[in-house]
Amino acid sequence: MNILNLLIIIPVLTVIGIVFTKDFKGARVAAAVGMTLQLITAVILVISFFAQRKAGITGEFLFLSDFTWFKTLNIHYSVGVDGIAVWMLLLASIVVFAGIFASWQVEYLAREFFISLILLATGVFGFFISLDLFTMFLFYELAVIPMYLLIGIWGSGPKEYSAMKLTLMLMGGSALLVVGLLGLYFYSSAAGPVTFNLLELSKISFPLAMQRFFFPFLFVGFGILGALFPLHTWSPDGHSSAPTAVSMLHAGVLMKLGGYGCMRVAMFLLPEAAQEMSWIFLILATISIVYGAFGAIWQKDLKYINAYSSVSHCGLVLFALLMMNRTSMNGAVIQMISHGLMTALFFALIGMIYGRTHTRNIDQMGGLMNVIPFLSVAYVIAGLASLGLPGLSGFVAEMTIFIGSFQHPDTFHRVATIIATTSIVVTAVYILRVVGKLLLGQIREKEYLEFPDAKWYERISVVVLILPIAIIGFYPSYLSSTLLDALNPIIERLTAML
Amino acid sequence: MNYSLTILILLIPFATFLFNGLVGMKFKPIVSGLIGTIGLGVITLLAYLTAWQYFFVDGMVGGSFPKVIAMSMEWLRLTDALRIQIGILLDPISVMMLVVITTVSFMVHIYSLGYMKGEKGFERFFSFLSLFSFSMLGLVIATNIFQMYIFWELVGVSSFLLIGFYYSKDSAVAASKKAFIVTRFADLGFLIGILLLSYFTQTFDFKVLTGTDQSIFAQTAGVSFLGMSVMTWAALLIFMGGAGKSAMFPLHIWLPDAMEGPTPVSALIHAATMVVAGVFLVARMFPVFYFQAPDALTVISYVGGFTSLFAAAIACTQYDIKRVLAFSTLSQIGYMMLALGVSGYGGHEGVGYMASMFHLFNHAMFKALLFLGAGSIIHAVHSNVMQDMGGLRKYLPITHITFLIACLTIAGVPFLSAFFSKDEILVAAYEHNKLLFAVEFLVAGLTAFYMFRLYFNIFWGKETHYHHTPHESPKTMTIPLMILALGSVFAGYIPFSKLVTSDSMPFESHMDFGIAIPSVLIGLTGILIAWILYKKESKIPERISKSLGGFYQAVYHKFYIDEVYMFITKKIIFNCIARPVAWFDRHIVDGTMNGIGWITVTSSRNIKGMQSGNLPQYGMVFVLSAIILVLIFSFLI
Amino acid sequence: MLQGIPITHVLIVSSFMFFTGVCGFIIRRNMITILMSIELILNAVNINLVVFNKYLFPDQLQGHFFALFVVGIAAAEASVAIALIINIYRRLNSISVDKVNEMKY
Amino acid sequence: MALNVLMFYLLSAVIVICSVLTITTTRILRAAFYLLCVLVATAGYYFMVNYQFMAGVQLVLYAGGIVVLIIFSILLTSHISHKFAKPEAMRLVMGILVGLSGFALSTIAILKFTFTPSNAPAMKVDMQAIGTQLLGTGKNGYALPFEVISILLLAAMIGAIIIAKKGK
Repeated sequence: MNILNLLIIIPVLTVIGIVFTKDFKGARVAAAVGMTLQLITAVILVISFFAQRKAGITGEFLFLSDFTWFKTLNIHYSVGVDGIAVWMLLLASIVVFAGIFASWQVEYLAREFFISLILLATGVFGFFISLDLFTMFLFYELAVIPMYLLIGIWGSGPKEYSAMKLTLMLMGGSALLVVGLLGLYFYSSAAGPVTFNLLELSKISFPLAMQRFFFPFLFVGFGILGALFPLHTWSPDGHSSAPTAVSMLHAGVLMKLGGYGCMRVAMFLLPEAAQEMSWIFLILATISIVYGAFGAIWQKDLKYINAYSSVSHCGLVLFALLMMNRTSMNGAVIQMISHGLMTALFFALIGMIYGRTHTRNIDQMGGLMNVIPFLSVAYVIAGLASLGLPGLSGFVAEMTIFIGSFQHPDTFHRVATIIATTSIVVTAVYILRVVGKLLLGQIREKEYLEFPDAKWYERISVVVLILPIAIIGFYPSYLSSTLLDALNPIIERLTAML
Repeated sequence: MNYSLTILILLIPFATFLFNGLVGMKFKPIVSGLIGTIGLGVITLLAYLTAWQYFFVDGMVGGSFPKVIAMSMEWLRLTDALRIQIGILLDPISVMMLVVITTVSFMVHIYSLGYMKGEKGFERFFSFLSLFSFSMLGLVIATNIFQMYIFWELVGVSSFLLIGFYYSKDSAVAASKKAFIVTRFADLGFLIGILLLSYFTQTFDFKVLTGTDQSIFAQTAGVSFLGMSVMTWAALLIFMGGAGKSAMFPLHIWLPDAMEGPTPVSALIHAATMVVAGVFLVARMFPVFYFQAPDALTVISYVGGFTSLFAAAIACTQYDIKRVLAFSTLSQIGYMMLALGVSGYGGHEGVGYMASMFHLFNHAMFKALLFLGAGSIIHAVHSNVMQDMGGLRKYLPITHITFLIACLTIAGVPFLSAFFSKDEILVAAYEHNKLLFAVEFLVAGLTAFYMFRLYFNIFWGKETHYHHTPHESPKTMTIPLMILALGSVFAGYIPFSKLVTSDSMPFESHMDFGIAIPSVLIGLTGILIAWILYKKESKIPERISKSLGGFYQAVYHKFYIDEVYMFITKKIIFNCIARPVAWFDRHIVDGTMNGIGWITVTSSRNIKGMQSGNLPQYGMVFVLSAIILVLIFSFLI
Repeated sequence: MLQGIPITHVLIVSSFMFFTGVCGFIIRRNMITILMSIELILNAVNINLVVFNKYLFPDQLQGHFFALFVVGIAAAEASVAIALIINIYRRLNSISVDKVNEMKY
Repeated sequence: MALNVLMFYLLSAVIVICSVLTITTTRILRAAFYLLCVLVATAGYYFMVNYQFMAGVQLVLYAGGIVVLIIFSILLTSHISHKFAKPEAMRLVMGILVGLSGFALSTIAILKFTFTPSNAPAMKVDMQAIGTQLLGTGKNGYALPFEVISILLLAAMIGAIIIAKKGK
């Protein structure tokens, strides 16, 4: 039995299990058990993957398995992982695990909530393990649709509007993607039967005119998910309305699908066009970085601040990918992982704080450090990770990106890098502004004194997210070196024409 | 002989940080305090042993002190050439800094046991102190510029945490925020400098960068930007980082506000150790500056000179004793920067470099002593404004004596430590640039004046009526004062020119009495003026300040630099950038998206009128369309 | 009828009837009148079926049977339609189609 | 002019006039009456083509059944004296336009097409032939549609009863 199939089967079984539970308590226990198993499976996957690597198995993708499910169109259920995907899977399982515990107190339609949440997770896992682009796309859609329900039903604020906006914009991205994927599919006939298989597609060198035409579709299609300026506006509204676990999963993992897809599909399969057109998207990504950071300064809603910060950080991912050298792309992947963890942590904490204060407006809060020290300290840690403090993961990612990008021989790219570095100051400004207003200073309301500090499930959720942030921050070289190996094929293909 | 134990210098404070931070609250507060203090005691011992071994046991190799890599491990591989190492580099300045940091930090730890007693968050305080010690030690023993940057950031954050220690106080929160953001802004320059440097040289390593092989800079030849060579840019940007940490003009604004932190923190971080990180950085990179970017050195010397004059002037007008000391710190760091700026390389040419390090060493001792003394005073009278004090010499005898020693030292009274180092600095300045020499000469007088203004106002002057009779601080506080006082007196007799020099080769330095005597005289003049004005209560100071009018006001308000910054950040950055960006995002970008949605909705709303539910209408449309289709198909095609 | 009567004449009459029915369907608002218009339309179709059968395929009976079935269906349709009309009348006290637009959009 | 030709034009005239009157009269009961005339005239057509059974069905089911049903429903839902409001001008114009243009179009089509009457010997249409074919299962057998129609009628009957049933 291929361990990758387990990653799909466990969530599906969990969903079935939840259907048979009686009330919200049963549902959350079932979800927690399922996702714990999922986390364990993911850890085992990572360990066995690198054990195989160490044993000298050098295939680009391991744990391959293949099964045709639509013969006429040559669509397969084809799975396999490389050194990037295993880490993304681990990230996803950590975030989902933490997300379940962060939404421990959902009581309204809890079963349906957990079912949707886990379906969403299934889509994410399926996306990362798929090698067949059609199946990958299918899983991607599977992730988007529960999102609509989750925000629309369990959200807060203008939830219908936000859910609609988010879903429509992501669907718009999907529409572009379909065009791009079909382009790949039909042009693959140059080398045998038409196929969606990533590995086979990667052996084909597509004609340049075709690449030029389809690259923007694919890149923008995934870029919308990765919050590429100016198509990022779903992010603030969507995140602020979404329930905690959904924000976590969405910002933490789903936005990474965008960056991952840009790299794995758009740039990997259409390398010449990527080289040729990178400058346009590089400008947009640079704007995202600075613009997102400045946008965050002025916001008052905690989730808005974090959403804009995500725009900035995810812009950094795309920025680094477009620099197209090993170091910067390595940094991009580390940034995906790091941002996934810390933004999930942020949203988890915001959800927990919101659950106590019932407001997210930072002007109305203050002095929370005195009453809920655990959550506040965790918030400070998340903030420090976000502004790139050494010893936490954000620093590793940012520095790898900046140094990698600055190695680019072209002056334009280096100037863009310098512009991007300014974000570290702006980030510091908005993070400290939030920390100062929210946690420090005097307590605003008397009732705040009554707040209980973190419950056990909240602690689990927070600790599970902080640990990897600190581990990456302290000991990045293992992650970094495995990623460097895994990036080789992509880099080779990208630079083959130069 | 190896230095494998030096690794403990990093590990112990980190361990105590984790212990106090994670489980410290489970024990009695004093446990955390003792653990932190003992840990620091151990590494102080280690630092002294290392220094002893480095300077006196292993000694020189081939006529100069070698750069010893005691330990090095790869932390992160960025490219094949650029790898971030975490390691321990021992050379004269890093060993000297080890001694300075551990000494002051140890004293501050002991002092804090008494000063912070009973404060909420005692264990947090000690855990932050450990974090700071860890970061600062990591900074000085960095083997490469990137490791330095890593610890540089950590130092910044521990400073932020410690300034904001009283987090319920809004002013403390604001000050910590300001400190962090200003230094962060400076660090941006540092980072870009590192990027430039590493791009052209393909190395982070200090040993390579400051080594004799200049071929690594071959790439930079002829590359220039806006009329300055790329190395000048890199050097200036790196100096910008240093200027931020060392609070050089115009990035000095955070330091006076940073006095919101607990006084031991001010002593440790904002007087003795962290703020000299910038000086240390320039010293560390000195060969790069000297050979590749001499223009940058000139800039450094002028910035240092200006800051020292500027800060000394402000110090004369302030009433908050900690702020006076803060401005005095600025002024003294300006001295050190200037000394580096005017220094040459090698032998007697490098006297400025040597003097700067020498002054750094002495300054750490006497400024820590001043701050701790101030802490002791504040502890006694629960205020840090000069007007609330007076005649304290009777109540606080030990504090009085040690404070007086520190004041005398900083004023440059002969045979106390600062006399020697200041003299060297003046010599270096005199040889290099007469204008800067004149400035420094003036500043020497101002320094003596404002220090004794402080001294007389606190310990002499009119007897203020106190609510509680002030009493001398406990032993945990006075013992560090006494030890530091000894340091202030005798540190000057360390033969620095034999140990810490620009090219690690010893040279003979000697007193230049032509400069020493006038500088002592101007110092004494300053003291004398302060004596006349402040020994007894008098109206003269008030009249003088009145007669100076607008100028006095400008100085008192620190030349309105803070206001300018507030204007820039609040008005320009917040209102003119962030706000429009937020608006733009919500209304233009998002508006476009919503507009697309609106168009869809509106058009569908208009179309839905056709779906009227009116059967005859449907029938009509159906038949009409059928007729039209028949027409088209049978007659047109 | 066969002698002397061209098929076109019959067809013209039936198509006139058909379009009269369509016209009535469009201009009338009373549901019963609309139902009557539909009967006209069906009847016109029936005439066509029968006439085509008789003129063009006299050896078969397909048109005849189709006409027969159409009558059957018309009867069924009429009965259901009238039931609906009566029900609507009960609820809305009107049988004007303009009033019956609850289900639009 | 042969009598049957005269008869045909007479019936045609009745159909044309009465169908127009059906949709133009303002009194609904009169409309039903005119409809009845149209249907009876149609039955006359069927007699003329020697399809007596068809004609009988037309008279019984259409003229007898449906029109009576319609008259019942008229009596149930309207007053005898009720007059229709004049249709809106726009609708009137559009209706007439559609009707006329459709009629013109189909007339043109009818006139342009050359029908070739079959010379095959006419089939004898007696009750036996109809019955055999209606219930036959082989070629020319209509048993299946017959059964389907019967089910449809049954369903319509039940449906009509349920729909028209008062309340619950």
